[in-house]
Amino acid sequence: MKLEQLLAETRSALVQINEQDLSKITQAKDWQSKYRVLMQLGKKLPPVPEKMKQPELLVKGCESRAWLLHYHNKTDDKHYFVLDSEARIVKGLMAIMLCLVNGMSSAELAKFDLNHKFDQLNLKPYLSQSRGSGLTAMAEKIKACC
Amino acid sequence: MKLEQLLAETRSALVQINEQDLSKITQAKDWQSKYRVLMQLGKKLPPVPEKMKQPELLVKGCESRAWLLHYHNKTDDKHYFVLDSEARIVKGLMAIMLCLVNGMSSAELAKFDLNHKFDQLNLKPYLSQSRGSGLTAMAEKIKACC
Amino acid sequence: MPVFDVQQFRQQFSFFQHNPGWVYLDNAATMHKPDAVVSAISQFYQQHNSNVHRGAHQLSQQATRLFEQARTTVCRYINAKSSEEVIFTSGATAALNQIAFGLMHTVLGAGDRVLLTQLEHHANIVPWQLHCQRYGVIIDVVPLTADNQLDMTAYQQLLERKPKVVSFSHISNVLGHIQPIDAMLALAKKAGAITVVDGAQGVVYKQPDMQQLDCDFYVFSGHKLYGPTGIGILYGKKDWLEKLTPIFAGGEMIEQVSFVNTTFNKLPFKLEAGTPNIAGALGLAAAIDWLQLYNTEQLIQHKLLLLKEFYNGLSVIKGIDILSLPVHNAGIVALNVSNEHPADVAELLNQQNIAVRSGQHCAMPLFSYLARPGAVRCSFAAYNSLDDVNRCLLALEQAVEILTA
Amino acid sequence: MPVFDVQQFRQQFSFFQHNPGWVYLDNAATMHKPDAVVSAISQFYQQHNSNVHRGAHQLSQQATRLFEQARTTVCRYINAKSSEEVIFTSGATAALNQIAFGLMHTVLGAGDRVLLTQLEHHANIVPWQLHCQRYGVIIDVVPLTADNQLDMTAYQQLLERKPKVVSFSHISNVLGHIQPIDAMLALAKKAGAITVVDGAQGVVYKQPDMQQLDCDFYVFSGHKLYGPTGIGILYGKKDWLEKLTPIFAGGEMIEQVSFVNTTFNKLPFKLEAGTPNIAGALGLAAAIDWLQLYNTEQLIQHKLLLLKEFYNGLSVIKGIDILSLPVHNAGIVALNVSNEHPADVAELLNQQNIAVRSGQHCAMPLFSYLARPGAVRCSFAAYNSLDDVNRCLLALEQAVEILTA
Ligand SMILES: Cc1ncc(COP(=O)(O)O)c(C=O)c1O
Ligand SMILES: Cc1ncc(COP(=O)(O)O)c(C=O)c1O
Repeated sequence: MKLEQLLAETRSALVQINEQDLSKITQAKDWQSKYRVLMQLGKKLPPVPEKMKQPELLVKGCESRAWLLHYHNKTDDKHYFVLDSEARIVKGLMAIMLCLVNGMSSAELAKFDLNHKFDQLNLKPYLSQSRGSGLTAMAEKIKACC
Repeated sequence: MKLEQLLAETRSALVQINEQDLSKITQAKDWQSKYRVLMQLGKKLPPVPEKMKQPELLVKGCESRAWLLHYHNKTDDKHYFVLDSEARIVKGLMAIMLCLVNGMSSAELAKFDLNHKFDQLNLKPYLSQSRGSGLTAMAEKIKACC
Repeated sequence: MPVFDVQQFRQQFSFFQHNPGWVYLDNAATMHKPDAVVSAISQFYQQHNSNVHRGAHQLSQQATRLFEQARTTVCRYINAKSSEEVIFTSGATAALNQIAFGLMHTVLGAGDRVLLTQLEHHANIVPWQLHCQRYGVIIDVVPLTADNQLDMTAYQQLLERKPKVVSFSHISNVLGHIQPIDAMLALAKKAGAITVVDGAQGVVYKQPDMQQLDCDFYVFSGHKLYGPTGIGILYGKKDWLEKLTPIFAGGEMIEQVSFVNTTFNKLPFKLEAGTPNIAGALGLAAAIDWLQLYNTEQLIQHKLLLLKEFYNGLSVIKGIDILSLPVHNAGIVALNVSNEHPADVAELLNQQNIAVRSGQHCAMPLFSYLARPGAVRCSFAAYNSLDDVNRCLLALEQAVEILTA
Repeated sequence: MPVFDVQQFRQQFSFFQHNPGWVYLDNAATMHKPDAVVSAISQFYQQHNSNVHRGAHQLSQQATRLFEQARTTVCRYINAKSSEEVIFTSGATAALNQIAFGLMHTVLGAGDRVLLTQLEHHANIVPWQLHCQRYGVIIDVVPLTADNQLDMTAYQQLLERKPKVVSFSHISNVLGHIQPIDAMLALAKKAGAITVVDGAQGVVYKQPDMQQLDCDFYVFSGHKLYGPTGIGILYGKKDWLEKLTPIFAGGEMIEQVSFVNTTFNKLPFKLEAGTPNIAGALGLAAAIDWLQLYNTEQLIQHKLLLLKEFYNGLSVIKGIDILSLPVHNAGIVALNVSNEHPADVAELLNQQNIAVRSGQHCAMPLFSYLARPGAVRCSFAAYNSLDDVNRCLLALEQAVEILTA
C-alpha cells in the first residue's frame, strides 16, 4: 500500500466520521453506547501496514503504541494525516482529533486549540496529561508538523 | 609531656572533680551557675599538647574537635583516659563522663550505662543523638576501648 | 483472635471517604495512607520541624531524635542487625541505583558478571545496564518457564558462570508471584555471589526478616507500604554498605573536606548526602507502627481470600487470558481479554470507577518474552473488600461485552 | 500597599504556636512551613493519592495533573522557558550530583577544568570531586579577598584557563553574601563555560528569573523555601538537560528497555527515575503559591530591617568577631565570640531558647581559609520579628558574660 492510498482512504473515512458519527457520540445516552461508537470510529480508518510502522512514526508517550503519518501538500499548504493505534478506544479518539485537523493549513494548525474543541464535544476528560492515553502526545505530534 | 604524666594529672583532676564539683552541678540554682561550673571542670583537666593530638585520637561525630587517649593497665585490668576538646562546655561534660569511667575494669566498662548515670546527674539532655555535641560519640569511643 | 474487620481497617483511610465511588486495585503502583501517617507528617511540620544532625539547638536535636527513631523502627521491622544498616533513600529506584553504581569500580570490574531475571522491574535492570556498560560488566538473565515462573534449572546453570552479583525481585510487580527466595539466595550464596533483593513488592506482602533471609541488600519504597512518597530504604549488611561508593555526595555525609582530599563520614550518614526527607522517614515509621497494630497473618489471609474470589469470578468470564498463577501469589493478577489491547480493557474499567493499571508495568523485557503488548493488572491490598472484588468482576464482564459486541 | 505585618505572617505557621518560647534563627538550615503547605500534603494523601504517569484510571490522571501543575507552578515562579526545564529531585544536593555526574563522559573528560569557589557548600564541591577524579577532570577554586568576598580578579584569571564548567552559589550559606551573580555569569559565558548556580539560599532571598539570569543550571531545595523535605529542583536549559546522563535509571524514565539496549524517555521524565515525591512536589507548589500572596519587596525590606537591628546590637557587645558583611547580605550573619569556640556560644544560646547553628556549616574549605574552627550562624526569615532579634542579642550578651567571667 502506498501513502497516497492511505491518505485518500483516511480522508474519506474522516469525512464520514465527521458527518455521521460525531453527533452520535455527543448524543450517546450512556457511556456504553459512547464507547461502542468510539470503537467503530477506529475501525473506519484504514489500518497502517506493519512494514510502514517505522519507529520514527511512533507517538511517544502512549501506553498503547500509535503511529502518525503526515503529508504536507505544499502547493495549497494543507496538512493530511494517517494514523493507527493498537488500542481501539484510543484510535477512536485519535480519529476524532484527525477529523478536526485534517486538511488544515499551517496557520490553522498552529492556532488549533484541541482542548477547546474536545471540550465542546464533551471529550475533554480524555485529554489528560497522563502518559497513558497518549492523546496529548498525539496532538503535540500533529501540531509539530506545521 | 609523656602519656604517664597526662594520665596522672587527669586522674588527680578527676578525683577532685568527683569529690568537689559534681555536687556543685547538681545543686546549681540556675543554668548560668551550672554552666560556669561545667566550664571550670574542663579547665581542671590538663591540656593535651598539640603534637600528641593525632588524627586517630579524634572523636568522630563532634562538631568541636575532641581527642581521647587511653591506657589499659593489663596487670590489674584497669582503664585510664585523657581527653581534650576545643569547646569548653563539651570538655566539662566529657570530664564528668571520665569521672564515671576512669579506672574501671573491662567488665565494668562493658556494663557501664552512661545514659543512666547522666540521668541521675540531671545531665541526660546533653546526651542527644545529635552529631553536634559528640558526647555519645565520646561514650562509644570509651566503651570501644574494652 | 478476633476476625479481621476490613471495614474497621478501611475506615482509617480518609481517601475512601473522599472517593466513595471508586474501587482501587492499583495497589502495586502505590498504596493509600492511613490517617496515622498523614498526622505524623503534619505533626512533624507543625510541632517539631528542624533540620537533623546539624543544629546546636534542642529543636534540631529533637528532630534528629525523631529521625533516628524512625530508622530504629525500620531496623526492628525488617530485623536488621543494627540501624547503621538502614539507609534512607528517596525510594526503591534510588536504592537500586546506589547499589549498582556503588559496586562498580571497587567490587565489579571489566569481565565480571551480574545475574538478573527476565521479570525484573526496570529499576532492577537499567541501573545495572547504565553502570555496567561503562565498566565492562556483563549481564546475564534468568529465563522463565512455560508457566511464567523463574527457570530454576537455568538459574543454577547461570550461577556456574560465577556472577559477582545476583539481583532479583522478591515478588514480581506484574505477576504477583512470590519467588522461591530462600532457595535462590542459598544457591547464589553457594556460588559466592553478592545478593540483592528488590523488595518493593515483597515488603508489602509480609514483614521481611533480614537476618533470616540473610541477603546482602534489600530495598523497598515507603509509598507502597502505606507510607509517604519520596522515601525508601536501602538495607545492606554493614560490610557491603561500607564498600559502596556513594552515588551522592554533599553535606553531612562527609568527615573532612578540602579541595585536595575528602573523607566520608561513617554509616549510615556516608550514604545519605544532603538534607534527608525527614518528614518522609517519620511517615514511613508511622506506617510501620500502625501496620504492627494488626496481625500480619490475618492481613495475608484476607488478601488470599480476595484473590480466591477473584480467580473464581474470572473463571466464568469468557476470553480472559490470565498471566498470573493463583499459587504463591501475593495478591496481583495480570490478565488480558483475548485479542484486545489492555489499554482498552483498562479504560472500560476506569469508566466504571475501577482503578487498575494497564501496560507493561515497567517490565518491558517480561512482556517481550510473554509476547504480549501488556496486561491489565489488578492488585489487591488488605483494605480491599470482597465487594471491591465483585465490582471489578462485574465491570470486567461489562468490558468484555462492549469489546466483543 | 499596607505595611508588612509580621504577626499576621507568623500566625500562618503552627510551629510557632507549638513552640512559643523559641527564637528560631536557623533558617538557612531549614525553614518552617506555613499551614497551607501542610494542608496541601494532607489533602493530597487523603483525597487525591495515586501514582503518576502510570495509571489507566482517572485517579492516577488526576494525581498526574496535580503533579504537572506543580511543575508548572515552579516553572512560572522561576520564569523557566518551559516545564520540561524543571526537574523534580530529592533536593539541591541530588540536583548538583545529577549535574556533576551527568556532564562526565559526554561533556567533561580528562584534562577539562571545572571552576568552583572557596566558599561553596560541600554539595557543590564533593560531587565534582567524586566524579572528576574518575574522569581526570581538574578543579580550580576562586579564592576570597581579605573581607571574605569572592576575588573577582582571580576569577577572571581562572576563567582564562577556559573551564568547561563554572559552578558557584548564588548566596553563601555561611556568610549570607549575595554574590555578584550577573557579572560572574556574564564573564563565565564570555569564557564559554557552562554555568551552574547553587541557588539553595538564593531562591529564598528573592524570586530568581531564569531567563534574565540566563545560567545553564540552577538548583534549590524545597525545605529551605517554606516547602517540604525530600523535594528539590534542578532547572536546566533544555539543550543542557538533554546532554545529561541520568544518574538514576528506573521506571517511566525509559522509552524502551531490553537486555540489549535501552532508550530514555523525553524530558523531564528522563531525569526523574522511579516514583517521584508527589506530595513533596505539591507541597513545594503550595509554598510558592502561598508565598506569592505576599509582596517580595516587603519581605526583603523586613529582613533587611532585622539585619540592620542585629548589626546595630552586635556593635555594642564586646568581643564579637563578625565574619559576614552587612552589605549585599541576604539575612545571614556568621560570627564568633573572640577566643571562644562557636559550639560553646551556640550551646549557651540554646540554653536561652535561641536556635542557631554552629560549626562549619558544610563549608569546611571556607573555614580552613578563614582559619577559624567554625562560626555561630544566625539566619533570619521573614517570619522573624524585631523581638526575635532583640532576644538573640540579649542572649548573646549573656553568653559572652558567662564565657568571659
Ligand atoms: C518490583 C519493583 N521494583 C522497583 C520498583 C520501583 O519503586 P519506586 O518507583 O517506588 O522507586 C517498583 C515499583 O514501581 C516495583 O514494583
Ligand atoms: C548553598 C547550599 N547549597 C546546597 C545545600 C544543600 O541542600 P540540601 O541539603 O537541601 O540538599 C545547602 C543547604 O544545606 C546550601 O545552603
